[in-house]
Amino acid sequence: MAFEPNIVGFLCNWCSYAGADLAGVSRIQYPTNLRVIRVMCSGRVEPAVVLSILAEGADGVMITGCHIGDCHYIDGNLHAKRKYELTRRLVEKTGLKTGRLRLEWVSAAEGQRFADLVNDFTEQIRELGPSPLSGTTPDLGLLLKVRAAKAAAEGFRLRALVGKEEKTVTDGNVYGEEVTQEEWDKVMTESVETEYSRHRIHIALTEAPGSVKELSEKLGMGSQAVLEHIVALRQLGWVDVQEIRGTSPVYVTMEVPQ
Amino acid sequence: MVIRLSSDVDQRQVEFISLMLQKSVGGMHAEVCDQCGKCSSACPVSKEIEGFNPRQLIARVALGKIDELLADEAIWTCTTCLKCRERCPEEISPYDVILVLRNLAYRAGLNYPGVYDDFINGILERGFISEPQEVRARGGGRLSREALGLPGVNGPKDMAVFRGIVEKIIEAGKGN
Amino acid sequence: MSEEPRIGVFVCHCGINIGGYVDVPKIVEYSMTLPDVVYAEPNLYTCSSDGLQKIKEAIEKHNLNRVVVASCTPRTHEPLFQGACEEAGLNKYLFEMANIRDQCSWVHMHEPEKATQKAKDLVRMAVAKARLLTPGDEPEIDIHPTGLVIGGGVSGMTAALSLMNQGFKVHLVEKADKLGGALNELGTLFPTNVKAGELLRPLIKGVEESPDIVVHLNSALKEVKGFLGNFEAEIESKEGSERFEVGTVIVATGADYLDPVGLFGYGEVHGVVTQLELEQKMKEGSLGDVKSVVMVQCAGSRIEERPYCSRICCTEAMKNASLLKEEDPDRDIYILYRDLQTYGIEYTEMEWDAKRKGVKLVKYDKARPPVVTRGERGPMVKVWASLLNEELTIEPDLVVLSAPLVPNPDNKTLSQQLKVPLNSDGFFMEAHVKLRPLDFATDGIFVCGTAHSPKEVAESISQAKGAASRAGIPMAKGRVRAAAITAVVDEDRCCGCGICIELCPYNAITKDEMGIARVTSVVCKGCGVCGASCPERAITMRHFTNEQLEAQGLAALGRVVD
Amino acid sequence: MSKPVLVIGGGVAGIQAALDLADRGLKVHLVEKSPSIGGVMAQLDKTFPTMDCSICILAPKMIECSRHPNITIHTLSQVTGVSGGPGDFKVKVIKEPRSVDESKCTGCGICSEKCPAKVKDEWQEGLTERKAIYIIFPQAVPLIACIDRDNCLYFQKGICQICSKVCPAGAIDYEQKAEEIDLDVSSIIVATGFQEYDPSELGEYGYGRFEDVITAKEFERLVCASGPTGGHLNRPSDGKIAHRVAFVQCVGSRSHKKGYPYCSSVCCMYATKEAVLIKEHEPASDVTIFYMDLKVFGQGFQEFVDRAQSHWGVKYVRGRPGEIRRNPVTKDLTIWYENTETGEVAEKEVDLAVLCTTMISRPENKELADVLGLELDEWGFFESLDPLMNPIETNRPGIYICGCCHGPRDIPESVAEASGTAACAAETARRYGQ
Repeated sequence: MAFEPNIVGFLCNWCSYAGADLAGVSRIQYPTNLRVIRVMCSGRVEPAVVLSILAEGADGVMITGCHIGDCHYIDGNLHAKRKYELTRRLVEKTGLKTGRLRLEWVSAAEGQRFADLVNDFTEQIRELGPSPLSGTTPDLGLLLKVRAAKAAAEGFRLRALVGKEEKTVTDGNVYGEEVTQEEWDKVMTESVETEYSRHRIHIALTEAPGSVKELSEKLGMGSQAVLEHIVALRQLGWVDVQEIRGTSPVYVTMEVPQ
Repeated sequence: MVIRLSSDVDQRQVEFISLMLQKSVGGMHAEVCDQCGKCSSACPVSKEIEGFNPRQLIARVALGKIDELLADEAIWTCTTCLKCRERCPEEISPYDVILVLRNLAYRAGLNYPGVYDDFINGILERGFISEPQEVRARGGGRLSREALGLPGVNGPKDMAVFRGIVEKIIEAGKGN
Repeated sequence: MSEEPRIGVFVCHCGINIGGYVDVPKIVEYSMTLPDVVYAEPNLYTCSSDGLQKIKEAIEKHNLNRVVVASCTPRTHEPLFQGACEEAGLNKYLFEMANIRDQCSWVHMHEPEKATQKAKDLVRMAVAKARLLTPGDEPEIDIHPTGLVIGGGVSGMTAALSLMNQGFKVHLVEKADKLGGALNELGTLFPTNVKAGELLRPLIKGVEESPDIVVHLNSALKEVKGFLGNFEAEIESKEGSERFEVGTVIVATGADYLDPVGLFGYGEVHGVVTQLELEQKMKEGSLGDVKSVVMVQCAGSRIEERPYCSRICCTEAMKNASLLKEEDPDRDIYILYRDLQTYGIEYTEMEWDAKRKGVKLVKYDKARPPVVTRGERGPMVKVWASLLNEELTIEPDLVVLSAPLVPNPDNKTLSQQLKVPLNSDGFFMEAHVKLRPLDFATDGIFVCGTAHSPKEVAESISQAKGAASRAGIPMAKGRVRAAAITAVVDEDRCCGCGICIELCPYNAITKDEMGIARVTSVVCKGCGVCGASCPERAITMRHFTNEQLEAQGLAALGRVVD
Repeated sequence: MSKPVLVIGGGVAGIQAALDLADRGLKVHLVEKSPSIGGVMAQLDKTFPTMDCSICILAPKMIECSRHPNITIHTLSQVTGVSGGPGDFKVKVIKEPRSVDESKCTGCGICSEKCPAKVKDEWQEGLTERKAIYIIFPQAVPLIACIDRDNCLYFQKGICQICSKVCPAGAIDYEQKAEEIDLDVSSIIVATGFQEYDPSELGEYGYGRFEDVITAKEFERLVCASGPTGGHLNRPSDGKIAHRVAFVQCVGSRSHKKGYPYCSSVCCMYATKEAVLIKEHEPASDVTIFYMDLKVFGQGFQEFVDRAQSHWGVKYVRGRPGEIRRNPVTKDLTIWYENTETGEVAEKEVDLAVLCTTMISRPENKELADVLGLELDEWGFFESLDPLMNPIETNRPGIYICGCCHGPRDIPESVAEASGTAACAAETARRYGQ
């Protein structure tokens, strides 16, 4: 049987959902692969939710909002863009193809455009093939990576950074200094790397306690980097030393109270 | 091709004529023309001959460019089919304006196409512009007036009297 | 939620719109297999009064506490079905829709099997969400029966008088030292050529004499807090600041004329003035011996920098040209235009009137605009008359530029204070271009007159009355119900970082004395941007929770989580 | 408790006025001549310049009217008598028989399906047929069938009665009589709208002789997904898809000789919208708008035209075509025009020509004006008390006007004015209340 992608779409209520309705009213035909979730604003779609759906095996996730300038909530779509960018960065980290993600603007009048997008995106996903996380035998290694990405997206640091991004890049930082998008992107790149790696380690340790060397091999991460993250994770109280095996300490995750 | 002004035209006469024209054309509301182009797009001449455009002609009248128009050969190009008057969404008639312009150009002693002399000569010689001709029937044949049961065409009874009258008309037209 | 969900699913045939392409009985059968679904039925038209009756009966008979309708789009039909739920005593937020028409039967007409499969998925998603729904409550807000009108021009005064006549108190704030606004500068007004002062006088008198209208001259808005029904405004003047409570706000701050420096010789060539300056000269009788005038339309509008048309200038030019001709029929008057914007019955008539009086119209092309330079005895205008295909040179006594209306420079501050948007031109942007021309997206704030876009006096007056009607509605009711789809903060998790406050487009979040974020739910519009950004995930979006979205997403992938 | 307000006309202006008043707690009687509220806006496909689907944004308001506890909708009704003054008008309304019991009909449509009598569908601008018992359009409010007695076999010949036999609700009532309703209201809002100019008298454009010369309103139905062709641009003569389309502006407007001298205010923009719709259907289409002055005076209009030109490639030619001719074999049309900006006189062959006809007043305004004691202007539109200072008031205190019944205007202006009249009515209700 031909591959029929499972695609989940988050559509903002005011423009994109209306655009999809228009495609309907206009009887514009498009592939049946999209399943729509209505949200009030595209800016409401959290990277963590998208990653969670990807982890469950969605072949593609599409987010659509009002065109820039048309947002019913003034600038929710700008935030959607920032959030989408974080999701994309995290997906890139995991090795899952970023082509499985898409952010687009569709107005209430663009029924045809909506249909074209569904067509195009479905085609794109068809070419990428089924998600390695779909079906009855998902790629477990990749799954752990996506879970780490999801955990990173749920964490304080990345969320706070994305929350501040729009204002900082347009109005400058709290000292009134200008911060360019490039400077900001650098900070984001570093932070995504750090957070993702830490959650990778944290998840690995939840699976089984291990030493720096074991972790380094298991995760394909430099041992120096692993050690630095372990130090940070210990400070956060997320991991601790379980025992000393030979000369190397073996780390274990700590349960953190909610 | 612009008809040249005759050498001895008095500029003041042209100005006087311009005023006359503005007054006479004023009744036709040239100034309220919307310049929509419906006249020119319906005009069979505009389509074929570049430089003839009833809309622009009205625009020039509205801007008071009469002397320029009097000297323009374009005013002699109109076939007087009246479509412009018919189509105009207002009460403007480029056709009537053109007739006035032609008359004034003649009064001003400006040149006019030679064909008008042929017309006049025809009238002076025969009493009409040209001999009656046979008409083409839908089936392809030609029909004469007789065949159609129409009476024959006769010239003026007394050619000399007729000529005298016509010459008087021509003189009056010159405005002297 | 202590009660176990008992879900009823209603699948609509929509005549043949759904039933013709999707196997409705199969969907009904399938629905019954989904967790917590205790009842399912097909309807020919679920939205008919018969269909609604069936929902109500089923709620009662099967003791349903959740309802899912699989039919068309919630954008048009959700309120209808929610109404039926409410009539049967079920909270309307315990209702969910699956759009199997617009997103399924209509767009997959040639693939009935796949369409049926997708419809099943959509119903499964809706049920997954329905299981997690919680009742919502719509708080009632008391509305303070006082209006705030910002701007004391013709629009602001008209709005204030109407509010007063509707029985409300009004605060009218004007930044200048007198009422009247832009009309104070104008001479006569089209289409009736009434003197601006004659129009203003009764308005000013009415406003000043009304005991219910408090006029604040030389004043500016300093701050507005609160929300529909309960705004607290602070205004500032030389005498100090003053605070008062109002229920609604009308923005009527008007617009300015562009100062066309550098355009068409203005400020460089003697004898080049604006239409406004011409009006003043005519008003003062100081025009002098002007025998010829060239008016240039679109002097600063309909260009890349300022793309919009200023709407009033063509008719204004026609009016002034006619008046100049009436004064002295021998005057030569040219109007150089791009497209005449005289429209409707009265304004087209003004164009005819000017033309009949002998005003000459010359169309120019945007690409070859007129050039105004210093001539031998005054300004010299060279214009490519595109309809004649030739260049005209005119040496008038006076060149009059029809400069456009531009946004009031205060708009930016005001838009930030009120948290209402401006469009790309800098004018205030209404909630919906077609059907909500006087409302802002923010409840309780309205706009009228040239603050919104260039418009003539007559239209500003009708708009001002319209804005007064819109503002009067909640005040007449006294109490209104707010939406239930709002953000809610988990106080234990909030760390007080303030990101949500920065992101909220409606000023709906504030910090309390403990530094914890508080959502003023009646102001919240439920976009959810705050919740999606909260670093501590302390904000839940009611009716669109992460759990609900994830459950829908999982259901879309065929996973049903018990 | 204040007396109710009467709103005459159930188009977008009447609907807005009614909702504004009802929302503030006043009772409203909304009187509509046709079987459904909605007016012309319900017939439009999209609205400029945002391209919002017209019925999609209007239908929720129509539904709101029908569900509003303060609004009573009287369809098929006309005002025939008014006496009294502000605060206390006595109004007579005649309600024509629908021949269907409103309380029983569910709008299922089975009657129309089975009815054998076919009639030109006015709502679809005559581009298709309806039955003698019919629901005027799918989103009609109220969604109730109606018998067109002039075309019903039972009423004309005493035979048939099929509808009565098939109606599952037993709602058919052939015996229904016209009903006279007396209303006691504090003020009256007139929002009776406009109608489209019939361009048949402009022989040079061939409307009425050439099937593919259509009016803009007919085009709205042709391009609408809920129209007779399902939104496909099948031209009426032979069903061929129209790829080359010309729009002719100022048909019946800006003319003292034939038609009306005023500019109809909205045609340039609706033509632009319709042109863009064609391009949205098929970007390779060749679409030309022949105009005189591009009226771009509203918010976002210039930008919309710019976009139509630069993004969609809609062509604008300044010039009012002189004639439209037809090739009898191919049915293709030839537009004779002058590009007045170049002086070039040329011909253009198209598949479809759309005449952008002017808005004109409704002929029944005359009678209504007599009933209401209002003045009409030269063109049959209701006259304002003062076009500058009192644009929505009339010569009779307590009676207000909004929307296109007092001249051409676009939707937002009609809606804003409707709210304005609601304010006037609310003021009147208060002044004379209690």
